[in-house]
Amino acid sequence: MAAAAKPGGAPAPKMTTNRAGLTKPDYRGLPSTLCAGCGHDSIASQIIQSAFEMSLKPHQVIKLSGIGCSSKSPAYFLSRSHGINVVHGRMPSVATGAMLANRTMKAIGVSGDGDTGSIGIGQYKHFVRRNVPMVYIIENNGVYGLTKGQFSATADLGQKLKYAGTNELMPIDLCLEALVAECGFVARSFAGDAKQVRELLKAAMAFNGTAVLDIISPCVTFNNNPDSTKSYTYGKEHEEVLQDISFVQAYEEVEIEQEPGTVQEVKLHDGPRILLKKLDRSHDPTDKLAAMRLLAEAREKQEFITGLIYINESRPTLVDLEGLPDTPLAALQDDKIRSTPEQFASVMAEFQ
Amino acid sequence: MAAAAKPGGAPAPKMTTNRAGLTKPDYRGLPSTLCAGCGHDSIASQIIQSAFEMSLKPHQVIKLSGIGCSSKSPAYFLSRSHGINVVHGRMPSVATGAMLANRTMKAIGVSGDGDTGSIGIGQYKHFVRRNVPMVYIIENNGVYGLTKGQFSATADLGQKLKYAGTNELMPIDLCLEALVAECGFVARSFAGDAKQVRELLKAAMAFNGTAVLDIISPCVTFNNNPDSTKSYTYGKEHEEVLQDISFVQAYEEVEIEQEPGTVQEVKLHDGPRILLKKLDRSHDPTDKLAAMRLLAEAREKQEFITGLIYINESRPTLVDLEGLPDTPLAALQDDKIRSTPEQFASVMAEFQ
Amino acid sequence: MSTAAVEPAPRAVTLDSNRDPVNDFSVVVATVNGSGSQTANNTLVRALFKMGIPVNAKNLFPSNISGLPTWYTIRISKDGYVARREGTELLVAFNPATAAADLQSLPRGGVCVYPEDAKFERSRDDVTYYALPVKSLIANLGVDKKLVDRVANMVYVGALAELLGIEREVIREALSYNLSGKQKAVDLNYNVVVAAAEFVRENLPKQDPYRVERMDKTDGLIMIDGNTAGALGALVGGLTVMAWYPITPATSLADGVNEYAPKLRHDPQTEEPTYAVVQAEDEIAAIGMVLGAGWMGARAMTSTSGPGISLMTEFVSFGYYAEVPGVIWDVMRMGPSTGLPTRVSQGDVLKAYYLGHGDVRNICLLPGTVKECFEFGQTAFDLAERFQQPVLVLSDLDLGMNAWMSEPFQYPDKPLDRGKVLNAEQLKAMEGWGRYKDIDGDGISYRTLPGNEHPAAAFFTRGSGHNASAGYSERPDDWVSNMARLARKHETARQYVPKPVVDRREGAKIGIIAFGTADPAIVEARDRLSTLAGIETSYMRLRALPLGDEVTQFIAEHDRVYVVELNTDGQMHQLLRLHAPEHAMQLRSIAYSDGLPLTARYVTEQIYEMEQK
Amino acid sequence: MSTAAVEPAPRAVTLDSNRDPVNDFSVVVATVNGSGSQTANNTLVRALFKMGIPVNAKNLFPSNISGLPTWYTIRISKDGYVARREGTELLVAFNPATAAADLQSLPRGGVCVYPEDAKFERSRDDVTYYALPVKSLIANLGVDKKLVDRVANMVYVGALAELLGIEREVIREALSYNLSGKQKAVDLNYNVVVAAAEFVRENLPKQDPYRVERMDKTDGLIMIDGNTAGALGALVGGLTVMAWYPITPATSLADGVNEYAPKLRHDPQTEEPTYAVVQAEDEIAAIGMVLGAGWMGARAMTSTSGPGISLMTEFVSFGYYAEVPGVIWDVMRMGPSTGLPTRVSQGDVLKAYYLGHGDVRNICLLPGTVKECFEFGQTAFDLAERFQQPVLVLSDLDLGMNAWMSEPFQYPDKPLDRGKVLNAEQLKAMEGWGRYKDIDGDGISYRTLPGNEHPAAAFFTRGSGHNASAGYSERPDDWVSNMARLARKHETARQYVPKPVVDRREGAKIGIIAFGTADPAIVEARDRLSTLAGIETSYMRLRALPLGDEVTQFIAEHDRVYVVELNTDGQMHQLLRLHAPEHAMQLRSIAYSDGLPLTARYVTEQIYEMEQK
Ligand SMILES: Cc1ncc(C[n+]2csc(CCOP(=O)(O)OP(=O)(O)O)c2C)c(N)n1
Ligand SMILES: Cc1ncc(C[n+]2csc(CCOP(=O)(O)OP(=O)(O)O)c2C)c(N)n1
Ligand code: SF4
Ligand code: SF4
Ligand SMILES: [Mg+2]
Ligand SMILES: [Mg+2]
Repeated sequence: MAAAAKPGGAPAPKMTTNRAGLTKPDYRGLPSTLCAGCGHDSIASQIIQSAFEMSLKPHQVIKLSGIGCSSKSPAYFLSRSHGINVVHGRMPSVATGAMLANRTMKAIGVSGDGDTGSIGIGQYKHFVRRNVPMVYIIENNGVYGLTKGQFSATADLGQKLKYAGTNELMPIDLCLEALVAECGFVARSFAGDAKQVRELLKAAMAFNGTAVLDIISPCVTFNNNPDSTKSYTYGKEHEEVLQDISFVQAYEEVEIEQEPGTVQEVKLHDGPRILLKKLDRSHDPTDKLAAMRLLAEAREKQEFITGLIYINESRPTLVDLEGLPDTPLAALQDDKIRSTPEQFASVMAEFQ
Repeated sequence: MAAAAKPGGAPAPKMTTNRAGLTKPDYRGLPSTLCAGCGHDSIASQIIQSAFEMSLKPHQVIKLSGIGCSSKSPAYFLSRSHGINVVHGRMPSVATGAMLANRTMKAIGVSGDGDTGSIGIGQYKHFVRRNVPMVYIIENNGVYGLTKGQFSATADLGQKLKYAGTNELMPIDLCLEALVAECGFVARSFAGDAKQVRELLKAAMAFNGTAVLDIISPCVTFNNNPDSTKSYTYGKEHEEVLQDISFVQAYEEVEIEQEPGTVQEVKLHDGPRILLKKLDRSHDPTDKLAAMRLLAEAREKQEFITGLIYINESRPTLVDLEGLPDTPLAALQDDKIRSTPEQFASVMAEFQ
Repeated sequence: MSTAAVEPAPRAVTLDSNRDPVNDFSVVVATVNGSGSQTANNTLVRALFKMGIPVNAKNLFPSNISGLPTWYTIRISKDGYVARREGTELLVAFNPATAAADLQSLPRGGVCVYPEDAKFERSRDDVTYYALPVKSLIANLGVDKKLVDRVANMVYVGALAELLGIEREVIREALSYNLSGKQKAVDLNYNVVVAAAEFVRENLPKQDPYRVERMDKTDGLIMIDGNTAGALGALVGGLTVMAWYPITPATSLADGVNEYAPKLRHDPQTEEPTYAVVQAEDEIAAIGMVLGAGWMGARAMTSTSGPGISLMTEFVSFGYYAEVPGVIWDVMRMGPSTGLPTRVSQGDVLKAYYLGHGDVRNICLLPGTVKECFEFGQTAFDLAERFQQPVLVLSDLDLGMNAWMSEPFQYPDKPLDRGKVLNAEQLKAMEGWGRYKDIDGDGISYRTLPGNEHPAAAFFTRGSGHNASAGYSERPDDWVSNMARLARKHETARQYVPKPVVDRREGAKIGIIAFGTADPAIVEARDRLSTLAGIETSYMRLRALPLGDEVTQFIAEHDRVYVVELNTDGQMHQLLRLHAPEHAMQLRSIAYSDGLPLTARYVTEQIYEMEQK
Repeated sequence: MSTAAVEPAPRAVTLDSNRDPVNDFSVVVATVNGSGSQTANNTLVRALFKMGIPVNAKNLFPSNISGLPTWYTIRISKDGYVARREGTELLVAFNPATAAADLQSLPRGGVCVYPEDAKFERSRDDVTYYALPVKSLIANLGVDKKLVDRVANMVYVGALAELLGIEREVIREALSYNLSGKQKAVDLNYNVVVAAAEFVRENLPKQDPYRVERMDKTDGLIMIDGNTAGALGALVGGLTVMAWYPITPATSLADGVNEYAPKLRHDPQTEEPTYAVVQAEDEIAAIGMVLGAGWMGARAMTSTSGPGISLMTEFVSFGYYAEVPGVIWDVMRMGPSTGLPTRVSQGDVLKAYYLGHGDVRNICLLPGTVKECFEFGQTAFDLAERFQQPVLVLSDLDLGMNAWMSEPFQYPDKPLDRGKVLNAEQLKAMEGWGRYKDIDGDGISYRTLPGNEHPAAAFFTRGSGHNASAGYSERPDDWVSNMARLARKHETARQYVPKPVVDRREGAKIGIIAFGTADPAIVEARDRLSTLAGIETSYMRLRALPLGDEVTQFIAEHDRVYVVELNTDGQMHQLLRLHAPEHAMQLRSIAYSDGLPLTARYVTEQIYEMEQK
């Protein structure tokens, strides 16, 4: 697992209020009703931490999800943000509509591997293709938790479960799917690797576009046998971290005191930076073909690679493509959204 | 465009009956009601030709499609085969059920880029993942023909159409999608390249598993401007043929009279072979990573590459995975599908 | 079109009104689709319209792109009737494939105009023929090869102009209108018209009685199709997010939005759009986007048809229970499943009202005219936001895709009704707010929108398992009280939705109830029943679901009430029986659906016959 | 469970029967889910069952995986009543979070068994308490740390055994049954049972009157849940392709198929499976697979719940019009959209009958007992193949997921009805075959299957636009005649589907109509109405849609007919009013849905009160 990085990333333990004037409890949610130890809860707590560190204004955040244990998570963080729990596998379309209606919101979408990989793969692909700005978190446990342990589409080939038997189909790799759909932020992480999850979350929150985080999130009830690639034990033992990641706020001054060439810096659109300290494996996350090869090879070899796989902020988002005004559509006053009598009269004349 | 190849492929003009004792007209369909010159009709005529050359028994063939001009095609070939025209984007699931019910059928599925790439991408991905044996033909024209010219998900970035305006989203590459979903037969072709379409069709018909043929099939009514990558003119001018392909029947004896190393031979499970004569570009269609790179690079560079992109017949099909008996499930006699009174009694006892 | 193919078996009694050969007959133009006859047909219709003569045209086209038979029928009616008529007096036989059959469908004394080289048997000797030398006329004009096909249809325009007496200058203006004033194209086409007209004048003496005369019955009117009208209504009514997936016959509604939004909805100051339109990947995504935008506080809408509303079923239940506004236009087409996408029907009424699993009853609007399409463009949003639920607008192919005469639409005098939305200050002022509380007793709760900066404004939206404060709940009592509130809300909606339009005739013992494009046939049938059979009827045209008390009362007032609709199972008849069970037996169903718009003859004969029993 | 949380407001009149403390009371076990109380509860129920005492248990569990309150109620009824009872006399308070509220729900004189260290106020002084030293008992037995939690629940099993007089040997056998005979586990658990029982015997003298006594009322019966029964029925009924997507409460039907197919459906000769089961990627894919297999000639089925049937809507219309067989089990759950997946409802009845856009009416089966779940497992296929259309089986969570006593199921004596399928020879023999011709006048056509080697066997299947020979057609007359045939087919189905079960009581002026799991409450309510209020009722339990003439007749025979169902809008009441409009006003709706199974008390009181008006 990645060692804790110095710059930027570490939570400031004595800080009581952030730049939004809020304390960490302001980012909490309701008590979780998930199983004790569920990976989804670890992720939720990192969302809380990241949102706090990013000084997000809760009323400027929306939380969206589909159906599943994972999709329940949004109730367990950011109670002061509006949330919506939609139908199974269709969160992406709801998020698309929401972001069109109010481009100023920061959207956090939470889904499961069943929700996104099985029923939802179509909406997922098209959402990514449209580059709707949202942090798209997949809490990936390889099973359907809420319906009690069937294989999802990300279950490994040959995996065995007491209830579901042996999985005989190749897993869908949701990072590769995102990449192929031109996603500009593709990362994989592990719920057991809190620091990496947190730094990636912050980077994703700062990213302008769809940011996909496929986080392996063990289901302690149905899929946590050590031989399962989605278990804590397996994850801890096999996680191959690509880079040591730190997110640096725009307002932070960080000296990179590293040997040249060992840290790759990725600048985001309005100031923040992602620092990637190279580890054993060398991977350039700005190289799409390299990212594709990395994922394809990892899949063949059943390697559990985590980190920032691909980043490219240049593609226009759906908001850009629609040429939306700065004022959210949902906030336009009535007179702005009904055309003027003159405009109307001139159109009416066309039909005379 | 590829030059006609000698071995195997050329239709024998004087042959009146094939090994099934049928003549070519036995493979015809109803007169087409598509627009004169529609690419889909060229493909249909190659299906007729291929089925004839492959000596398929029409009653052992099923034709399936979704909705669209492309999906009407099955009515225009093989009238002596059962066909089904289902709802939009959902042909793959119907084909899955059909093949489970009768594993002995040869399935030919026809779909459009809208039918498969837009509404149907989810079923497409999961169908390929399950490796259901079928020739899956996408008649790809970059538009919705039947609803009169909207962009589909395969329309090129920046493409302009009188009616639909400018397309601002990246195209979905249906070959890459198939490859990522572990498809064992991935090919791209061009309706204007009759010979290549035909040879690929025959190879696909001989292949055991899902064989995806993404055939660029110009829509002469809505998307045939020479600057459209889906037009005849563009296709003819830009087609980059990977290999000169010939399909060789199991019963044919062909001497490869080529310089060594210039022809790659791919053997299929029960005898037939695909001969790939190398052209300028060298590509090994048995190398998955190479195939992925080829497609990714072609996409970046907007190259129109055709030919056999990937082939690998080793993955078990859904029929294999289900361990189905040789007799089709649909043909099992009533006594075989209702369990014996003894079996039943012993189960009933469990509940006493 | 060929009678054999499309008409129901002839009735014993025929209650057709006598036709006047002046300003009271129909023309059918038979062509193949994709042959570009649209401009020709539109020009004819517009010219008649501009001569002040009431006119209505219907396009009967196949579900393919080119090469199959298409019939375009133009009804000219001095009395202003606009329903489809069975039987047309004039045939433009420009499709050799159907000419022989089309000829059979002419009445005695009918007229057949055809290209002289068309190969079909002129089998009728009770019909007047006019043969047009289409090819030579065009050749003589030296038209560019590429354009020949496109202008060939102008030959019948010229011929009809001459035969019927349509003024040439009006035709020129109509051409100019339809070709957006492109002078070169106008000239080219007009030259063909004139050449054809001259040819007829010189070579084909008039032998039939049919002709038109100027009137003033269309003064000040507009002509527009219902889908465009709906688009305009939505744009003026505050639409900001449109998500749609192409499907005939709903596509042109989205097209209308795309076409007119730049004119109507670019902020005059900033020139920025005040809307977004997305072509979704399918209907599930489209309704998802609509609900996402509606949840966020935008006026969002989608347009679709039967297969689309089917796919939206799950999301509609969600929207109904989570109480998220959104508007769905269902431009109804023929037949379930793949169906016949180019034929009209009213087959989704029952389905739309109950769309969703579990106990769901949706508000549905039932526009009957293009003007209502326009008005309901806004009304649908007002209702969706007031009642915080998906609202369906049930239009149909005939209303949506054909052009109709109408009074011009008025810029709305009503403000938008944005419903019960609390901003931060209002929330502060309100005590004990809870998202699903029924504070006003009308079943409608107050909602807050994302972005509301009040720290207590946020809530969690989810399907059906919640208490009055939007907390997750599986408690039976929470469920029961929420359902009771939703039922109250539905009762409130009964009062709120557009009321039926009623025309009572004195002494009428029988009533008719209908909706949507059944209307023109009923208007005409009532006149016929009255004049030809002495049967007086009252008429209630429904404009929305749920139904209100006035409907029950209308039924109660009459001995028998005929419910006329374009489907097979009598779907509205069923809803009416459920609404007024005490009068169930007074209700009689006339449900007929064959893909074509309803005719007055059918309605007249049905009612006449059923009255004999 | 806590009354406050779940009961409707108490009625003015209470028509509850008097309870006997022997063999006529209820126990509720309150735990948290995921705590492994299932084995304990099943053991109690089985032991009672094996003592010959009629018993029924219902699990009320939350929609999550672990840590939330769960109530397991066991009704012991010497009279054999199996409906849910409001109020339970004995409480096993093993969930500290709800113990205080649960305690409140006990009647005067009730009993509370709890772990001695549970922190909740013993606020009631009219209740008998028994405190169990759960931890020390288990500690004394030296149970492996890992297993402690799992066996802790056996403590209340032992305590209840002792307090109520459940025979220890029977408990041991029940344990062995539930633990599939794994001796070590059986011993471990049994030791805890015995230790707890001994502790009670020695330290907690019996102070309440409740106890059980051996009977012979369950001799020869089985206990099984409806989903497993349905799975067995399907497997014996010829299922060959199952495609499903997980959803509570339908998942266990697929589980049942997966579990029993290897035992029932491996060919004894070849040992090969004669079936295929696929977990689809969603419900649209599942129904697509079913229709694909059905089109090919296989008996195919899917299981789902409300959200799933919503998603299947488009495909169901397709199947209905293309006439492709397939079976859909809709195990109904509470609420539309996301809903409350672990609560029961009958909320999809109206929706299922009309599922699909356009004019669609589906055949629906309505099993009311586990035995019918088994039988309809085959009947559904017979009907689907005979009528060549999707058939829905509407079960529900209570029937599907809870275990019920039943006569053992019989190996079917009827052959499979494969419907009108022509093989090559039969096709040859038949003259003028056309896929959609109505040769027999019953609306049902003959079909051929793919693979049929006759050169004329092939046809093209498509949605609704076809003529009698399956050729593509947009002709109005083809449409009308096809619709007329489908209507005839539906009339034929009326006669074919399972008839209602009727119990007429002499002199009864009022009738009750219900279906599915409303049944047990009605059976009991009728007895109470008769004994306690002198109201005699006749009863018709519906078993299928469409409804037949016998239903009309039953309504006609009675002054008032109460339609009892578990939904809010009275969906079956609506269908009945439409079926018998001339008797619409005789029908009264008792529609109640709060997520819990119906009680006799509710039905009794409702009818009693409504009879006073
Ligand atoms: C349309 C529909 N189908 C099925 C379900 C049942 N269902 C609820 S959650 C779930 C799977 C969730 O799996 P996943 O997304 O992996 O989430 P997890 O519980 O594993 O976190 C399913 C199938 C549903 N709610 N809606
Ligand atoms: C559920 C549903 N939505 C929409 C439609 C309308 N529709 C018919 S064909 C089509 C698109 C077809 O495009 P494509 O698959 O590319 O086929 P093409 O006509 O271009 O060959 C659409 C959207 C439909 N039939 N069903
Ligand atoms: S079942 Fe699995 S995924 Fe669901 S809450 Fe429990 S541990 Fe988490
Ligand atoms: S519209 Fe396009 S795709 Fe459709 S038939 Fe015509 S040319 Fe072919
Ligand atoms: Mg999961
Ligand atoms: Mg296309």
